[in-house]
Amino acid sequence: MVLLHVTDLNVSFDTDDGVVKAVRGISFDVDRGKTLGIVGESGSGKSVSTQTLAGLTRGARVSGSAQFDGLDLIKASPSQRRSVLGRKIGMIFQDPLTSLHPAYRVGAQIVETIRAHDRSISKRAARLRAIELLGMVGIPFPSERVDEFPHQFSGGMRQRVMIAMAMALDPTLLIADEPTTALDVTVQAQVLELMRKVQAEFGTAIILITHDLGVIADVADDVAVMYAGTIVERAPRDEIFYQPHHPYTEGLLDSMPGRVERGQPLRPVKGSPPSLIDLPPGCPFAPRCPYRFDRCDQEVPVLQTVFGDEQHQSACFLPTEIEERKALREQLVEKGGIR
Amino acid sequence: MSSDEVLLSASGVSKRFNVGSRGLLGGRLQLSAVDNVSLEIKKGETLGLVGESGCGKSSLARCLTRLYDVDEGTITFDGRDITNLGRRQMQPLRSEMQMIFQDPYGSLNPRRRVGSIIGDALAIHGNRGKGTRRQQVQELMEIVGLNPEHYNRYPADFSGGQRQRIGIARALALKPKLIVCDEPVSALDVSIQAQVINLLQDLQREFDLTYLFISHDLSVVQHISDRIAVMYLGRIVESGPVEEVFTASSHPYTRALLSAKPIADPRAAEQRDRIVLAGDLPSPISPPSGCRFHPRCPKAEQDCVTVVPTLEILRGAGPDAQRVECLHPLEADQDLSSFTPSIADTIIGADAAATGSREVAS
Amino acid sequence: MIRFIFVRLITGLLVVFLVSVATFLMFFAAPNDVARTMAGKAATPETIALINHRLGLDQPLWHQYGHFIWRALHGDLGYDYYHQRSVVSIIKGAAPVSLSIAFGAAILWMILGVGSGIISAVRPRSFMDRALNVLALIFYSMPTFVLGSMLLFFLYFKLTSAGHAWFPAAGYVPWFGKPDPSNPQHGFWPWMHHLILPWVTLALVTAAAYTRFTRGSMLEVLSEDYIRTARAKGISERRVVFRHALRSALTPVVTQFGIDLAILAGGTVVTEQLFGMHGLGWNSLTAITNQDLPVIVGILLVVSVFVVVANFLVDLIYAVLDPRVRLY
Amino acid sequence: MSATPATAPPTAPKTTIVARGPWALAWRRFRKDKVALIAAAVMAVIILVAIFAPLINSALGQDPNYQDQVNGLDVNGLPLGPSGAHWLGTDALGRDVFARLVYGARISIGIGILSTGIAVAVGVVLGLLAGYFRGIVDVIIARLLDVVLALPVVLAAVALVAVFGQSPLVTVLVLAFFSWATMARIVRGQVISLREREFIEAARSLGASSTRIMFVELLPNLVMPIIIYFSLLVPVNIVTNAVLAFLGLGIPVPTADWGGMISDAEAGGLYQQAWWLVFFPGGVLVLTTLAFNLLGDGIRDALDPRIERLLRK
Amino acid sequence: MRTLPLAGPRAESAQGTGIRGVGWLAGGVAAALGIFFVVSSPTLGGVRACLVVWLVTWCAWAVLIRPRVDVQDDVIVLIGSVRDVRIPAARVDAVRVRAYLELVVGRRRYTSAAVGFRPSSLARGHADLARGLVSEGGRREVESATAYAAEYLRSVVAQARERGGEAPPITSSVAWIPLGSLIVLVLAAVAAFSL
Repeated sequence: MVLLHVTDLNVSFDTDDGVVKAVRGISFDVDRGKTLGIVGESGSGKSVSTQTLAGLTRGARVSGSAQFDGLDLIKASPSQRRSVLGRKIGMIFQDPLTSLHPAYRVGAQIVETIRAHDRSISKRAARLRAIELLGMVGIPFPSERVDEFPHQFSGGMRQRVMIAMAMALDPTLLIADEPTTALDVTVQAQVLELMRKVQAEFGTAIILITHDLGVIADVADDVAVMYAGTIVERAPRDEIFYQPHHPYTEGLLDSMPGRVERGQPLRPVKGSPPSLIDLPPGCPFAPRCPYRFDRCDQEVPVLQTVFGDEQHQSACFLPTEIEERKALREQLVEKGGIR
Repeated sequence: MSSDEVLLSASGVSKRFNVGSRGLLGGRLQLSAVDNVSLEIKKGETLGLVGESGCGKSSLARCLTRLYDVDEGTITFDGRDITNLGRRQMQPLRSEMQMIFQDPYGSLNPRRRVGSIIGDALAIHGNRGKGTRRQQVQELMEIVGLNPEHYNRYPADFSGGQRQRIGIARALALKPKLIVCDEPVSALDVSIQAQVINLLQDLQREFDLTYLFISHDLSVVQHISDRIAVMYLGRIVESGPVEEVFTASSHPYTRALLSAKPIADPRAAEQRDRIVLAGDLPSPISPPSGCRFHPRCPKAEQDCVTVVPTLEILRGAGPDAQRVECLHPLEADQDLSSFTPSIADTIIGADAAATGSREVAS
Repeated sequence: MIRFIFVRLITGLLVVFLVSVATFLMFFAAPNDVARTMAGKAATPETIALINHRLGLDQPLWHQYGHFIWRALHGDLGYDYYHQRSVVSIIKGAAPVSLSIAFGAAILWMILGVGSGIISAVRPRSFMDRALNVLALIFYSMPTFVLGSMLLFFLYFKLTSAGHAWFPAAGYVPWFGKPDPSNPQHGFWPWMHHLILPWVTLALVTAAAYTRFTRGSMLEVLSEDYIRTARAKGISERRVVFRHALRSALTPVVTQFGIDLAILAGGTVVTEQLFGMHGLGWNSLTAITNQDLPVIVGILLVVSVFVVVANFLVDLIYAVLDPRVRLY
Repeated sequence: MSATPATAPPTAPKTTIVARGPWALAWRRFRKDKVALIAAAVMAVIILVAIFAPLINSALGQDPNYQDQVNGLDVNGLPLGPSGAHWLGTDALGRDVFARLVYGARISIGIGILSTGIAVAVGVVLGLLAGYFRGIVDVIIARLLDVVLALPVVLAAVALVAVFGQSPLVTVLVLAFFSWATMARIVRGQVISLREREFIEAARSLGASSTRIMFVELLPNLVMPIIIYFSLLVPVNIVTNAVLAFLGLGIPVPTADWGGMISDAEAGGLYQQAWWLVFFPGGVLVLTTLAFNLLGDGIRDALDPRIERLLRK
Repeated sequence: MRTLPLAGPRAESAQGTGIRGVGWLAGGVAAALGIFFVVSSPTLGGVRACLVVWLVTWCAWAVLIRPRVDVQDDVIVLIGSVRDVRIPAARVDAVRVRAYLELVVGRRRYTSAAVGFRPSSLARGHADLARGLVSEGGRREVESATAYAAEYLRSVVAQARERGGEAPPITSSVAWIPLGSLIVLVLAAVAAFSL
């Protein structure tokens, strides 16, 4: 069951140096109760696309459509979008230290979310609901800590408060924009485990945006890999890690330190991401792609089904049969082309 | 690859930062950033220093290079005791130990040209190499993979990866013996990270460099280091060759750290036993008594609360021995998640016995 | 709570003590010859000595300061040199003038300044934002005495000569207290009527600074992460701006307001001079030019008390504005 | 390992944006700001007039201090309105208003720029020392700043002028006395934040001395705030100078000064008959201050486009 | 055996240099003025003036400089103007710092004005620096010594409770030095003015 259906989303900004095309026509679906991991490096447009869905990007030119529960988020009026945000869609952000209002008590901020959408709930009832939520996300002694200020919580605890606030009205979709990047490894594990527990208990669909492939492997069901403003590959988690089709996904996995014995040098993706103002013709990854051939420079590749599995799509002209693709991979490794 | 000759050794190094007034608590308020740390770095080796934020690894690095004054302990570099050298005596040594920094945008002066930034060391210590300063700088830019024609550009025109290369070129200018890399790749994307790590390894081979590599990313440290030291709240809790520490870690914190690290391999991630540590890093202003890890340690016992453990040799000898600072170190095959703490006041314990102590934390 | 107030009270008193010592030293001990200026050009040494003796300037310094403090504690700040009027009476006469100018203008400039600051921050680069910005810059560049002269010229002179005297000339009309025989008018409306022009003059110039100040502070806060979180919670934009952004943006504005109010309450020299209102500013100007020491010291003491009280009020406003600041 | 150079250096991507230093970027943004350009033009004209004041006056045959009682005043001794002979009319003593304005420009702007110059120099040095060395130096300077900034500027200026007498030098020093504190506080704030940045620590690790760090690393980063606040402090000093003149404590009487001209016009309500005696000096004063302020804003937006960044976020 | 951090050499006051600075300045000026009065005219009047001014010095010292908080082996000592209160750490239920320090013991609250945030710094969120926000290397520590003081007191209380054992009762004693000096000053002043 598809909860969110995004088709051809485009987002661009006017700057002094020209028009920055941050998102160039991406389409993806999010199923109910499932987690879609969006992975990409900085400047790939992963944050901009989800924040545009929630109408949080200012001064941008947006086109395309995003069907969510019968409402097109892109074309929705501000009041329509506001009725959905916080109630049906919960959001948590990267830096827990600055995402909570410093001058309001934690409980009051959760009560505000509840009463913003449902005036009928009394302040007392909303406060009890807030205490219940804080307990659910694992904050010790919630009935006392509900009246404390954000600065009395540590980084990990604040992220739990953000999750409690996002889950206040039992949304069907939770958008998490790099939720664990600012946290330490041990605290990161706690937050990821909490998100898994929340999904299991409430069946909330999650869009998880991160640059860390480890987090994707940990939590995501489906994965979308973004590069230079477009989705270059989309597939269930295991296929992305064990049978990648697009050279960029393959390059990302190769460059991970864990993939090579200690003495050997790593296998990086050479060059650096293109500028989003004047993109090279053809495939944006062509300049850095080890399999590059002439068609890559002329035509812009489009997402197409590969390996015979319509769940697995890739925007690349390389052969779509598994054996041929694997053969090309072997040649590349022998030639040491990846060096 | 690394000879057995020790380039830098520190014994019992401590660093405290003063906080608060003499009128406040009798001037006794202190932040113990580094507490009684001893380690050795062999010539040509890469020692990895890993730990979460706030564990004191950056402070230790700045103590070893004498950017900070040291409160206790001694540091010897290349056979000389540099613990209490004044700024003048340290000057010649500065060219022999250099630092590379984390933030590509913060470590380069935005208002100066790249060429003059890289040439700083030559300007300060006098140009000892052949050719004019400009030629040497352009040669350095070539070595680290930058286009020499960009000599007169400003840092704003370069990407994150290129800026780190400028930082490396600056550190390389006087061919130092030791380079301390403070989280050099943490701010970079994975694909660019790999390029910089390869560059660092090639430079190490070519110029016979010794690295102290600091990071909170275990997989990067595992790849690049020969030996590794794990820090928690200002102390080294475990150290030793990378193979032994990663496969047979014996300190509960190292074991938990290894298990918490997300691996980009779904099947492997599912098989390993997940140990999720409860609680947060305690504030360094007043570290817990006894073993500093006892409030979060799954196998904490009564003596952990009172006795302060010291770094003891577990296996092997000399610099390459595996050392651990724990009264009840784990055996290789023991599974940490099977333990439950036997003392009441650990955070895990505190949940069960909902004593009033929580109120204290308000 | 009493403990906090007690400590602040003592601190305030000590500050006023320091100011009294500083002003006393600066004027009495400083080498200037009041007697000579008073005695005029053709003064003989004898007359100067007589004046010094009568004013007690020949006493040992401690004696002068001892008496000064002793009498000040009894509400007597000495007498001005030229007309023998008691300093306290001068201040009693002048303070209400300065206070009414300052507080009236304060209300006006806070409404104008903070209001326009918010409007132009909420809709950046809109027409309203540009218009308010230009207006703010013009008034910011307008010295009070130029604006005052223009207002007086057009609103007073031209209008009255054209037949309808909407605005009075100058002079201060007391609101209450015993009517001054030489000045028949008193009561609320005449008081306000005479104060409109000085209020507008002072308020426009200061409001301009507050518009730019509030706009900058609001823009800063509106770009914070927690504002984005508020919007992601589905709260109305109006509520995001007024309950979330404004609360954080007002903190620096309140600090500045406390300082400005205290200094202005101590006398706005230019405005009082222009509109012929003998407030603390006007009196301190004449006192300084004639080196009338007791008056200067008296006024400076009163101003320092205003500043201490203003700082204390600002702290209370913090406590009201921001729940984190609990004084109890 | 072979001694070949490091990995074949991947070709550095050709940066599509042409290479530009921060100054070139700032000039490009400044050129697009039309309002700031107009302000710069107006200011340039005014400064030129101030410099060549004697030339202009002699060319027009007017002397700012020549009291032409005969045809400078009308039949019953009142000043003349603007006319062919006197473009902007004459003042109570029959002197030509236009000539006095032209000459007054030299005084007002001269004092404004000179006092700001002194203030900026002192402020930057003290701010740099306080911010960099912290400790006792910082505590003393910081407390000094608090005191100076808490003083009521006009009253204290009046007191200082009354004590030290009226002369252009005293006025400049008094104006500098108050504006150096503003500059020092801003520079100190910048230095305290810059000092924590990593490129300063890198300089220390290279063995750079304190003086080198202050002048090679910190000063280039301070040039921007110095320029911005110089152009914002000049108008403040011009106005304060005019206020002193207005209160009769500015430059001694005969020399022409805008503030003095307005104060003369105020005397005895003369301005009610001779409106031009207030209107022109006041107008020119406001125009100059506005030009400086607009220019200051323009420079700040060009050099530090934080506002743009905030708006776009 | 509790690792008590060693005393540090350099320090700044918890309430920032504002309040305490005024105390030192006013106290110093008043004391000097008193001596100056006596020296410049050793008459009865001079002595009287000096005694009055020294009362101001005493006030500045007793209210702003003397009060502080000290920790002596698990006992928190609130040193006040004229009274010292010794509270065994184990008895403390809550440590709260707002405009001043508050130790909650059961229903009673013991306060000390020596440790506290100024309202302006509270509004700017300096209280954030205590928990979880400490930057490594202690670079930001100077900004909020008060936040650290609170954190340190909390840990002293936590470790005291951890050791358990019977906690001695709370005692409060009169501090004779300040009170004594006040009485002497007042008596001398009364004597001087009555002669």
